[in-house]
Amino acid sequence: MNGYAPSVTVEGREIDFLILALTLVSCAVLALVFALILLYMVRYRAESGVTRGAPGRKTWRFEISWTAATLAVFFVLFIWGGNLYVRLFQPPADALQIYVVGKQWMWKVEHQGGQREINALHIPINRPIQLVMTSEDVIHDFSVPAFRIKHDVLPGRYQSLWFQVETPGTFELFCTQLCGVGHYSMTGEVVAMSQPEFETWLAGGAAPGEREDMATAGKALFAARGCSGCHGEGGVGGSSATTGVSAPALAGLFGRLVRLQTGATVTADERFIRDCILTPDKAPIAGYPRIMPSFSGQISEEDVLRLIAYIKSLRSGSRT
Amino acid sequence: MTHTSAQVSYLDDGHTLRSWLLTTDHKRIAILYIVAITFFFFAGGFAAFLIRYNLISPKGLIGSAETYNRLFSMHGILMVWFFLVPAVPVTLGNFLAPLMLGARDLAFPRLNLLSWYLFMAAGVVALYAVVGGGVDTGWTFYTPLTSFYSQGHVVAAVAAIFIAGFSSIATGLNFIVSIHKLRAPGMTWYKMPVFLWSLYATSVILVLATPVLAMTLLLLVFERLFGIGVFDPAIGGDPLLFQHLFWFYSHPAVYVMILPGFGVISEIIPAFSRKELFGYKFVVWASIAIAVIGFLVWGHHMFVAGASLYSALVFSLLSYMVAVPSAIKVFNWIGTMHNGYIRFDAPMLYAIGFIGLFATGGLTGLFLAALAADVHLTQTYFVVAHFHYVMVGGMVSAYFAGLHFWWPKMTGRLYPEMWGRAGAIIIFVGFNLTFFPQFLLGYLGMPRRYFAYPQHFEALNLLSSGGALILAVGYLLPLGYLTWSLFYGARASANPWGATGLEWTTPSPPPTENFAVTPIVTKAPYQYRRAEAVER
Amino acid sequence: MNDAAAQEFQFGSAEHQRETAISGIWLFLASEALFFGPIFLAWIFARHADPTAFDAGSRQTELMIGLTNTALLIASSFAYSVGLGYIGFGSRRGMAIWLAIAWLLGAAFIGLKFGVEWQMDFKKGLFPGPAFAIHGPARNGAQLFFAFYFFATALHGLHLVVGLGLVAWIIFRAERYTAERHSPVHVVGLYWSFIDIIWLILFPLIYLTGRAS
Amino acid sequence: MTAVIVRLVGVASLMFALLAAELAATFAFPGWGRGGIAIVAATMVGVAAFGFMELRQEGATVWLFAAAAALWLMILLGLGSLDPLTRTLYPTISITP
Repeated sequence: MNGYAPSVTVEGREIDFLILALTLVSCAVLALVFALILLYMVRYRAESGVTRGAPGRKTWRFEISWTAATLAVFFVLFIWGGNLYVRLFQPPADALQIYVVGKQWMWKVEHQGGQREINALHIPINRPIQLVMTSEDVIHDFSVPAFRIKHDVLPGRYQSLWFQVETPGTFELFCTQLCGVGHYSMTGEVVAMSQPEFETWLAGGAAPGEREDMATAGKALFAARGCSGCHGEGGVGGSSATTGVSAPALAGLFGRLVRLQTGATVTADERFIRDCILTPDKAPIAGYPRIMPSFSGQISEEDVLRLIAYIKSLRSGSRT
Repeated sequence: MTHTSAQVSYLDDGHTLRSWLLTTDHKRIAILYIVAITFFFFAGGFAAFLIRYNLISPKGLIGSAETYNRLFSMHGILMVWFFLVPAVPVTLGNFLAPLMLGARDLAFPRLNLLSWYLFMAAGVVALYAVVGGGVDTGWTFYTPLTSFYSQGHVVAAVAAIFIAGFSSIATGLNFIVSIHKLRAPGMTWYKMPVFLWSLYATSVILVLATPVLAMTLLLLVFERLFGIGVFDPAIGGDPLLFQHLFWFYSHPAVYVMILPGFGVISEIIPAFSRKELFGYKFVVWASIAIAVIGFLVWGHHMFVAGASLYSALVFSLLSYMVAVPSAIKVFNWIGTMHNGYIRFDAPMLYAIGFIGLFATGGLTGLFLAALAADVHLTQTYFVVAHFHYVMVGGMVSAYFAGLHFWWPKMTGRLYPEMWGRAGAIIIFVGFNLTFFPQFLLGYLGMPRRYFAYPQHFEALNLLSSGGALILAVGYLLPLGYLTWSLFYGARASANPWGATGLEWTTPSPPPTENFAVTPIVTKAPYQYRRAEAVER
Repeated sequence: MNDAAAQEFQFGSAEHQRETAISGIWLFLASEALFFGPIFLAWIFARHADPTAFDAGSRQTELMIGLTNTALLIASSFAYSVGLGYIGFGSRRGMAIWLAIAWLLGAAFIGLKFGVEWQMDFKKGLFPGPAFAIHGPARNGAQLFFAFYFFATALHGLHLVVGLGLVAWIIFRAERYTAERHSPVHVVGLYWSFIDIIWLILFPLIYLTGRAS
Repeated sequence: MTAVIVRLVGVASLMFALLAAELAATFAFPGWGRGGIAIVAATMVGVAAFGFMELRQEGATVWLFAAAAALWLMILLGLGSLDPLTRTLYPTISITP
C-alpha cells in the first residue's frame, strides 16, 4: 500500500471535491494575505521613501465588503458540506446490513448468514452496505479513510454507517476514537470483492449445516429467553386467549410505524427494537399493558443483534 | 494618601522571598506567573518532544503504548490548562491591565494573589498525577473510558484542572470588574487599547465557561468514585452529555487561548507601523463577537459522535459565523500595515508570523466546519495540525511577541535584538516544518493518538519530527537570551519603542504605585505621529 | 475589608469600593449560575432518555421534607434581608438577631436534608448501584434520577454550608458594620439569596415534575 | 425600617403564594402540568432576584452581569438540549413501507 488511497466510493469522491474546493479557497485567501504582507513589508518599510498619503479615516466600506464577501463564501460552503453530510448518513433502503460490535481492542463483525470475522470486513462491491454498530465498553470509531467516512461507535446505542464501494481491493480500517492502551492496535481491513467472489467467501469456512445464520440463532434465543411465551411462537403476538397476556405481534413489525402510548409514532428500526428489549418502559406501545420485563444487563450485544435479525426475518401475512 | 514613596521600582520594593510570595502587587504576581508558566511550557514541550521522537518509527520508539498515551495526555493537560489558557491573561494581562487602565492595581489584589496560589496548588496536584504515573485518557477525558475503564490517576488530574479552573475564574472576574470600575478619568470604552478589550472578551469566557467544565469534571469524578452517574450508558445515561458539556467549555476555551493573542498583535502592529489601528471599532467588536458566538459552536466537535443531524447542521452554520470576526481582524491588521513606516524588530516579526500562521490555522478550521469534509478529516492528524497552527503558531507566537514587546517595561532591560529576530525566524520555520506535514497525514487518514502506525505514513512523520527539533531550538533560544538580558541587558528607557499607551508613560520598570499622578486620558489609542517616523 | 483606612488604595472613594465589591459578587454569582448549568442539562438529558422511569424514581422522594425545606429557605432569605435592612438603619443588634434567625433556618435545612431525608433514602435503598431497591423496567431510569438527585442535593448542600460559615462570620464581626459601611453584609446576603434561587429550581426538578401530569 | 419590613413581608408572602401555586399546578390542576410548574418556578426566581437581592436598585454593570448569566444559561440549556430532543427524529434506517 502506498500513502495515498484514492476514494473508492461516489460520496468519497464528492468529499474529495469539497476538500479540493476548500483548499482552493484557502490557498486564494492565504496567497492574498501573504502577498499583501510581503508587499507592505517591502514597500512600507521605514527606510522606504515611497509617499504614503494621508491615513485613510473611512474604514467601514472595506469592513462591510470583506465581511459580506466572507459570509457569502461561508454560506455556500455550509450548504455544500451540509447537503453532502445528510446524504452520507441516510442509508438507502436496499442496503445489505452487516453488524459490527466494537470492544477493547477489536472489531467483531457478523454477517446475516452468521459468518463472523474479527478485525476484518468482507463486502461486495457495487452494492450499498449498511453497518449497524455498537460497542461493548467504551466509545470507538469505525473509520475507513479510503471511503472518506467514519462514525463513532457508542455503548448502549446503535450507530449506522453506509457506503457503496466501486473498486475491489483491501482498505485500511482504523479506530479513531481514543479507547485505551490498545487504541493504536484496533485496526483491521475492509476487503471489497465482486459479488460472485463475495458469495464464495460467504460460503467458505464452516459448512452451512454447522453455521447458524443470525436469524436462526435469534430464533433459538427467542424461545430460550421466553420471548415466545408472550409474543407467541413465530412472534405472531399474544392475547389473553392464546398466550395469556396481551403482547404485540413481532412478525412484520420491522420498518413499520408504531404508535406509542404518548401518542407519538416511531419507525420500528433496530434502535427501537433494541430499546424495547432492554428498556421496555422507555417507549410503551399504545394498546398494550406495560408488563414486558427489561433484559438490560442480561443479554449480550451480539445476542440482541441476533434477536433483531430474527424479528426482521419474520415476514407477517396478516398486516395488522 | 499615605503613599509618598511612589517612585520606587516595583522590583526594588522589597527583596525578600516573603515580599514576593505575599505580594498583592499585580506586577509582581505577573512575574510569579511567568516563572510558573515557563516551567509548565517546557514540561509540556518535553512531552511533545518525546511524542515526536516516538513517531519517528512506525513501530514506536519509546517501547510502550501505555507510556505514549500518558505522554500525550500529559502534554495536552499541561499545555491547555497550565500554559495556553492562562498564558497571556495572567502574565502580560496581569502586568499591563492596570497600567493600561491608568489604575494602581486590579480591583481585587488579594483575589489576584489567591488566584496564583490556586494555580500553583493545581500545578502541584497535576505534577503529582504525572509523577504518580499519569493518565491515559487524553486531555478530553471522554466517558465511559475515563469514568470506568482508565487505569491512570484520573481523579488527581481532574482535581488539578478543577482547581486551576477556579484560578481562571478569579482572574477573569478581576479583569472584568477592573475594566468596568477602574478606568482612568477620560478613558471611555472606545479609548481603551484593544489589548484591554480582548482581555475583557477573554474574561467573559473564563467566568462563564470555566464553571461548566468544573461541574462536568465533578460529575465525572462522582461517576468514577461511586461507579454510577449521569454519563453511564449502562443505566441509560448519555456519554454524549459529557462531550456536550466538555466542549461547551473547551471550545470557548480555544478563544481564551487566542483572543489575548489578538490583543497583543493589535498593539504591536500599529506600534511598528507607526500608524493608527485600521478599523478600531471593528477589531473591538470582533473580539466581543468571538467571545459570544464562540459559545454557540461547540457541537462541531461532535459531527461524527452520534449527535443528531439537526444539531450538526445548526452547529456547522454557527461555526462559520464565528470565523467571520477572525477574518475581519486579519484584514484589519494588514490594513494597518498599509501606508505605514514598518520596522522589523523581534515583536513585529513574531506578529507577522502570527498573522500568517493564524490565517492558515483559521482557514483549515473551515474544512472542519464543513460537515462532510469534517467526516473524513476529524480525529486525524489534520485536526492536530489545525489546532497547533492556531494554538502554537498563533498563540505562542503572540505570547512571545508580547513578551518581547513589553520585556523592557517589565524588567527595565533590553533584550538582544539580533537574537530576538533569529529566534522569531527559527520558530516560524521549525513550526511549519513540524505541523504542515500533519495536514497531509490527516488527509491521508492517519488517526490521532496512535502509538504505532502503518509504514506508509513514515516519511511525513519523519519530516514532522525533524521540524520539531528545529522548533525546540527556537523555543530554547529566548529562554537563554531573555534570562541573559535580565543581568546584562542594556537599561531600557520609559518608552523604547516610541509606542502609545499609558503603560509607556511610567518608568521602566514601573514603580509600585504605577502612576505618581493618576493620568487623565484625552486621546484615542494609537495616535502615532507620522513625522516621528521619518526622523528614525 | 479593612475599616481603618477610608478605602483601599486602588479606589477613588469608599462608595467606589462598595460599588466594585457589589459588581464583583454579582459577576461571581453569574459564574455560579453557569456552575449549576450542567446539572440542569443533565436533568434534561437523563429525563429525556426514559421519562417514565425517571419520573417513577422522582416519586420515591420525600415531598413533605422537600416542601418544608423550600419554605425554610424562603424564610431564611427573608430573615437575612430584614437583617440587612436593620444595618442600613445602623442597628447592629437588629442585624445580628435576624441574621441568626436566617442562620438557624439554613441549618434546619441542612439537618432535614442530610440528617433525615438522605437517611430515609438510604434506608429505602435508593442510592444507585447493585443494591438499588427499585426493580423492574423502571430500574435504570430511576437510578439515573437518583444519581442526579444525590449529586445535585449534595452540591447545593455544600454551597449552603459555605453560606452558613459566611453568615456566622458576619454575625461575629457585627460590631464592625455601620449604616454607611457594611458591604460584606450585602455581599454575603446576595450569595445567601442565590443559594435560595438554586433550590427554587432544584425543588420542582426533583419533587414536582415527576408527580405532575 | 417599618417600610423595609413591610416590603419584605410582601415579598415573602408572594413567594409562599407562588409555592402554593406550584403545588397546585402539580396536584390540583392536572391541566397545568409541567409547563405550569416551569412558569411558577421561573417567577419565583424572578421574585427572589428582585425582591430579596434587590436587582432593581443596582447599576448597569450589575444588570449586565445578571443578564449575561441568564443568556449563557439559555445557550447551554437550549443548544445543549437540541441534540437529545431531535436525535430520534432521524431513524437509523429509512424504510419505504
